[in-house]
Amino acid sequence: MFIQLLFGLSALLTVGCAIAVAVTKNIMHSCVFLLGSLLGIAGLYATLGADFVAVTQIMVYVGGVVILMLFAVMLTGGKDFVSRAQNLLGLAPAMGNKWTFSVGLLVGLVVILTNVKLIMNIAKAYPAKVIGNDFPSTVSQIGHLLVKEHVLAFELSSVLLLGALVGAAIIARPRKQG
Amino acid sequence: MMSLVSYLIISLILFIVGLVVIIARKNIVAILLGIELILNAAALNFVAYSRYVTNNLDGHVFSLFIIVIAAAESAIGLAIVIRFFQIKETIHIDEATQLRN
Amino acid sequence: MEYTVGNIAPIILSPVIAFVINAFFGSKLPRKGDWLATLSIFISFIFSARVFGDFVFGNFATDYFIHKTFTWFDLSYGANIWKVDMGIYIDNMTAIMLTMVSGVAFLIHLFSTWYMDHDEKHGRFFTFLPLFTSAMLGMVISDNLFSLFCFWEIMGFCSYSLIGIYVKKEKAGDASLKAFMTTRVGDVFLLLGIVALWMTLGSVAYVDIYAAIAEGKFAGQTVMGISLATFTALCIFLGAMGKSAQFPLHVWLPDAMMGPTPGSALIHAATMVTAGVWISLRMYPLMVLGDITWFIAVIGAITAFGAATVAMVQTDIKAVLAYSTLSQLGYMIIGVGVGSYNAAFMHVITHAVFKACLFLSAGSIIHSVHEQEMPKLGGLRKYMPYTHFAMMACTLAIAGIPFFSGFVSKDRILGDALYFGFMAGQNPLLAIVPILGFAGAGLTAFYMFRMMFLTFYGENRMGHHDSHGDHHGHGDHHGHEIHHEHLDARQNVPLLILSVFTLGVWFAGSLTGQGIVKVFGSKTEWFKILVEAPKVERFVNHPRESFGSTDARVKAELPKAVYVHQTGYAGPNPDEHKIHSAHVIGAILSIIIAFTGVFIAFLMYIKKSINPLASKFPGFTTTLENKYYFDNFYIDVIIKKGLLGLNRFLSWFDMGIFDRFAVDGWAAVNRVLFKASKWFDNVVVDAIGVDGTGVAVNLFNLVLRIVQSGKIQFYFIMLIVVLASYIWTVNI
Amino acid sequence: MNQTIVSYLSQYEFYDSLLCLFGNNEGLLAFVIYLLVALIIIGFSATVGGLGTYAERKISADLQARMGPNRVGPYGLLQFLADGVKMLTKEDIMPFTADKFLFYLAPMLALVGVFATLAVLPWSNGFMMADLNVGIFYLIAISSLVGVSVFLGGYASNSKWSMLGGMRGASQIISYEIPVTLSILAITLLAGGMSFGTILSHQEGTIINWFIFHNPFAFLAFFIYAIGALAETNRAPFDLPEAESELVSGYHTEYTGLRFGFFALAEYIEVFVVCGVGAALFLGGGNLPFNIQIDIIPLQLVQVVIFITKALLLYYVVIWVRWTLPRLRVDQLMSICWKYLTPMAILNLVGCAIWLVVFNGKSMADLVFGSH
Repeated sequence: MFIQLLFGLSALLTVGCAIAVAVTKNIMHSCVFLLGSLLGIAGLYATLGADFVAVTQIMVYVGGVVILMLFAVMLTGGKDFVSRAQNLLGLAPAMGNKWTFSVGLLVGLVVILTNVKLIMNIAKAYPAKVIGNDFPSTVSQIGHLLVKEHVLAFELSSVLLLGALVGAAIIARPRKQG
Repeated sequence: MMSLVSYLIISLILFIVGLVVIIARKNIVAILLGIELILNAAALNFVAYSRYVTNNLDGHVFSLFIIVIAAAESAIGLAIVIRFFQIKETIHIDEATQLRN
Repeated sequence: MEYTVGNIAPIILSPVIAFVINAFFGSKLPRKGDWLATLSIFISFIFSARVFGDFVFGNFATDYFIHKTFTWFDLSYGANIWKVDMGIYIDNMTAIMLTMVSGVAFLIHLFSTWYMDHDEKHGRFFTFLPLFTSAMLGMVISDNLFSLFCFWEIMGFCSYSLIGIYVKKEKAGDASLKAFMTTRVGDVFLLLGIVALWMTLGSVAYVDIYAAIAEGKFAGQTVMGISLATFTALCIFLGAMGKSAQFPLHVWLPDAMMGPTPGSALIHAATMVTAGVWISLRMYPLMVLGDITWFIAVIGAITAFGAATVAMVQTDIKAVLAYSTLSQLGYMIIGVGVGSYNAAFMHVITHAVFKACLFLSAGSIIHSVHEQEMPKLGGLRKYMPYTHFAMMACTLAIAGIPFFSGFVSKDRILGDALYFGFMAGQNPLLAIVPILGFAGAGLTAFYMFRMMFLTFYGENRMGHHDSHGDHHGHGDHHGHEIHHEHLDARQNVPLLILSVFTLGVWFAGSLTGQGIVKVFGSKTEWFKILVEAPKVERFVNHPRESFGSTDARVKAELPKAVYVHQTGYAGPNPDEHKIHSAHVIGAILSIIIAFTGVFIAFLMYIKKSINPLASKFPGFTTTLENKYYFDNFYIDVIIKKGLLGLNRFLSWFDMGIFDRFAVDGWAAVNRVLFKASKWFDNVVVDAIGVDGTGVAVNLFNLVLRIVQSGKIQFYFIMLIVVLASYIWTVNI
Repeated sequence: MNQTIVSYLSQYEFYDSLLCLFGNNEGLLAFVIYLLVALIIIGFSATVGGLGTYAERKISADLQARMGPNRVGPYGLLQFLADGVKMLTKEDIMPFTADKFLFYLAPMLALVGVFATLAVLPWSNGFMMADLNVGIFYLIAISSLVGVSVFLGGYASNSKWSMLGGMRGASQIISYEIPVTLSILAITLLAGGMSFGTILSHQEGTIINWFIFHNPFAFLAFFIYAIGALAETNRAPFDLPEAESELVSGYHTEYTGLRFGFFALAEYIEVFVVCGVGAALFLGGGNLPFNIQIDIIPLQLVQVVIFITKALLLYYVVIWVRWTLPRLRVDQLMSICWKYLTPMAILNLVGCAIWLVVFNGKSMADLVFGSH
């Protein structure tokens, strides 16, 4: 029962906050709703028995990415900009207008149509099966996977993180003017 | 209530919302938010498949790598945004049409 | 008996820890951390000595070994086994070598704390010295070629850093670069050999290679047209040539003397250069299988003799020692080549001891009188009695005077070479190996005693070179009044300890100590019992042990080492009787030759009844002084002539052939084509093509302007739409 | 399977009678138990947080040779209640230009982040709300909500002081998370698991089995953790986000009444939580300093008392440090974290790993007194 409840609440939080990210006018609020959505996804991970992934999700996104986003919004002013460049749909404000949203929804509709087909096929291929509520600890298994089968990807991701660290520091550092 | 398809539908909704955000918003930071949503939709799919289909933990490992890549991407992306803001004094995506200057 | 990580790792790790601490915090420690480096080496010595005691006094069977592995990383996926194992391989040879390396290194560290005192590079020197030692120890204890190669490269890097430690001296920088580049040539081949082995055998552990040899896995395998065994053996030996400075890759070693003298003692005399000999010994079964032992012997003989001739005319005391190192390495390589397995290894050990001592003595002289040109020295015997004593003992050893260690090992190598060259039924041209070997032995005695006589005997020629004495900082002595030895324990104790070990009894003695040790033909020499060429059959299907598993074999159940009457000769066509007679002849010959060399040196430099060589054969001497023009050859011929000549040829080809025929001919053809195209242009292209294209581009542009807007979101939309339509159509 | 308070209680007989009382509806009973325990813990924590303010004032008064609060109740003990009533009755002011949504959200987020950590705090071997497999990791992760709330509070107030305080707070919390996590990782390595149950069970027995005495690296890790935890909870000498002399009151300058109370309560409870975690990770948690095997309920209560005692002792040290050391500058704060604590924590982690390999997982005490 708890898991069903957790699933329902998490799904609601995820979807609701995600939609709020899309529709809210304030970019700062968008960031905070993104935080809610990501927490909801962590909850969904928990219902899938992925305890380690769930906590990593909270750790990385809440502790890192969202705060980074908030900083970026603040450093770039967070106010609305109007483009000086011509667009097909004319001048669009930074947070979009009804035209941009209509285009977005149209494309979204295309993707939905595509995916509905895929999901229906998947539902046929993997009919709903009952899976018990036993959640064995995944931590040690993930540890073994990371240093055995996926060791190359593991090492590469460490190189990637180092590269991102150095790259971000170099790109964002203040340069001499003139 | 809980089955593979329900997770797929949630993930699809997340994906669509991310897509709409990416297409409809003109603020680069907002677009990065949309990218995070899409990445998370993919990661959720991996974990769901790993529980309901493959019965091993490779999907978890993949979603961990997705989290790593998302972190790296947002770090680099936001660095670029800040740099872009320093140069153009705006973060409107339609201003970013040239590869130089 | 228990070999765990806990009691093996300190051998390698304690110097590494000292390196790390000194590298980061050395400048903040008292005395720049030299005590830490010395202490760390002492710790490894203690642990090595424990292995030594286990193996040597444990009297295990000669072929007893400990091989423990752990998986470093495992990338196996499904049926593809791709696993990298690391581990330790300890047999008698390893035990002896570990103790020698750590012991000599400890004494050298101790000496260096005196020598490098107040030197500006004190800290950096004591950072790299322990790292270097640990790499050498790691190389010795490695169980496979891959980790051996890793340690090998660390050593290369350390020697690069130590040669060029005085970064402000241009010559030091050049010398370090030269050493690095020259050894790199060999290392590339070594890596090639290792990779070839890995590709074909799937493993590079010694035991696997031995087992593969025994099982005949090499048969029929070829690499680039030559058999795999020959190819890999040759590649590995080329690597060994680079590290052990064999002809023609020897040019770096004499220049490597730019570093501080104790560094040279450790790196370029006692330990690192023996790495090449070590790998040749370890891979000896492969060398035999690949049938390149004759090549090894010839290379060794050329090096041994050539370097000895050059050493005769050098005036710098360190240069003489450098060339003598080259020459002695040549003897070791001869030993490997002719199959004198345990004598070659014994020469590694004896040479390490006396050469370290020689270099330390030279360092002692240089540091005390600030002069290293022999013509400007002389009569130092009175002032530096301890140094004189140590250096004389080592000179006697290296010259091959009986009762000293050098005689024991070199004589055995030469005896085996004699058998190999004349009696083993080899190609008669290979007789050059013993001939050059014996000639080199005589020259060795000559030039070493020349060095002794010029340095320690005769009148003091320091004269008025007081400019050297002053930057020592003491105002109370002048150049022509050489100060006596300061009698610092850190200076003299290492010298005396090392000189004690130049006595032959330590190496030729018996372990059980029955009566007075017999030096000549002793039946129970411990080296002969403990070291022999690996018997490859023993390694087939040998079980693997991992760290943590207890040793299945109990000490008491192990077979004891039993002395079987063996000659120590592992080369082709052994005939015990003939080998024995060859040894007797070799011993007599080498004694005669050695004493002749000493006598000639005595006549030349003490009695002065014979003129030195220089006056008689000026051309020959100049050749020697220029080291056979090897450096000039590499620079002038290969780089200048070769590359420039190639340039000139290419330029001629470009101007003469390519320009005349291709370019001009093409122009002529073009002229014809031009006329045709002019007509075509006017009629077809201009009317239809150009104007038509303009119209088409205009039309196309209308579309492209919309599509190529630079708006990333528009691209994204198109991407999504295309992907979606793809998915919709392919019917997944 | 995760151990929880329900699964702990279910091994006793009275659980079955309780189950009968709820008509054999296990889910309902579990819900009730969780609710009760959560209420108890939150009530207790809130009391500790409130008493924290009292203790802070009393101890600071003691250190400065003053009397401190002494009017309300015996020894002024009820001062915190009076303060609470005052906060409740004050006017809730919102700045005119504030971002209303975020202004409301921030204090809640702080309180949620702190209360969520209480779910895994190990009060004793058995009395844990939930002994997650990823317990300590979860605690670190969820407590970073506080960082977000500090930043949002600073941003939403639309005031320069709040903004500076919020930025300082966020960057400080993110930065100090690294050494803290690394030093906790060293302990995780020693225990071989991230759940508090595993960590505590490794520290059973005498005092020498506590992880702080396991090896020199763990000993050092405790101090890295302590310093980092001080900075993460914005306590002096790292209280830059609310530095009174520069920023008035930092990120909660504009907050009044209950919302300010939320921030203050969150801070004091978080201090208690990090002290509790420090006690559990390094000082044996609820384990007595001598060898008793405990598995009955009264002794579990003894363990709870011991755990709280240890945590409060650390709490006292935190307050003591606050009134002893002067505040750092921003650049000093960052250089301490990145140049000293982080490299030390990394070396510690590597050192712990090497220790485990070389000594086969034995602690110093095992090496000295022989393993058992």
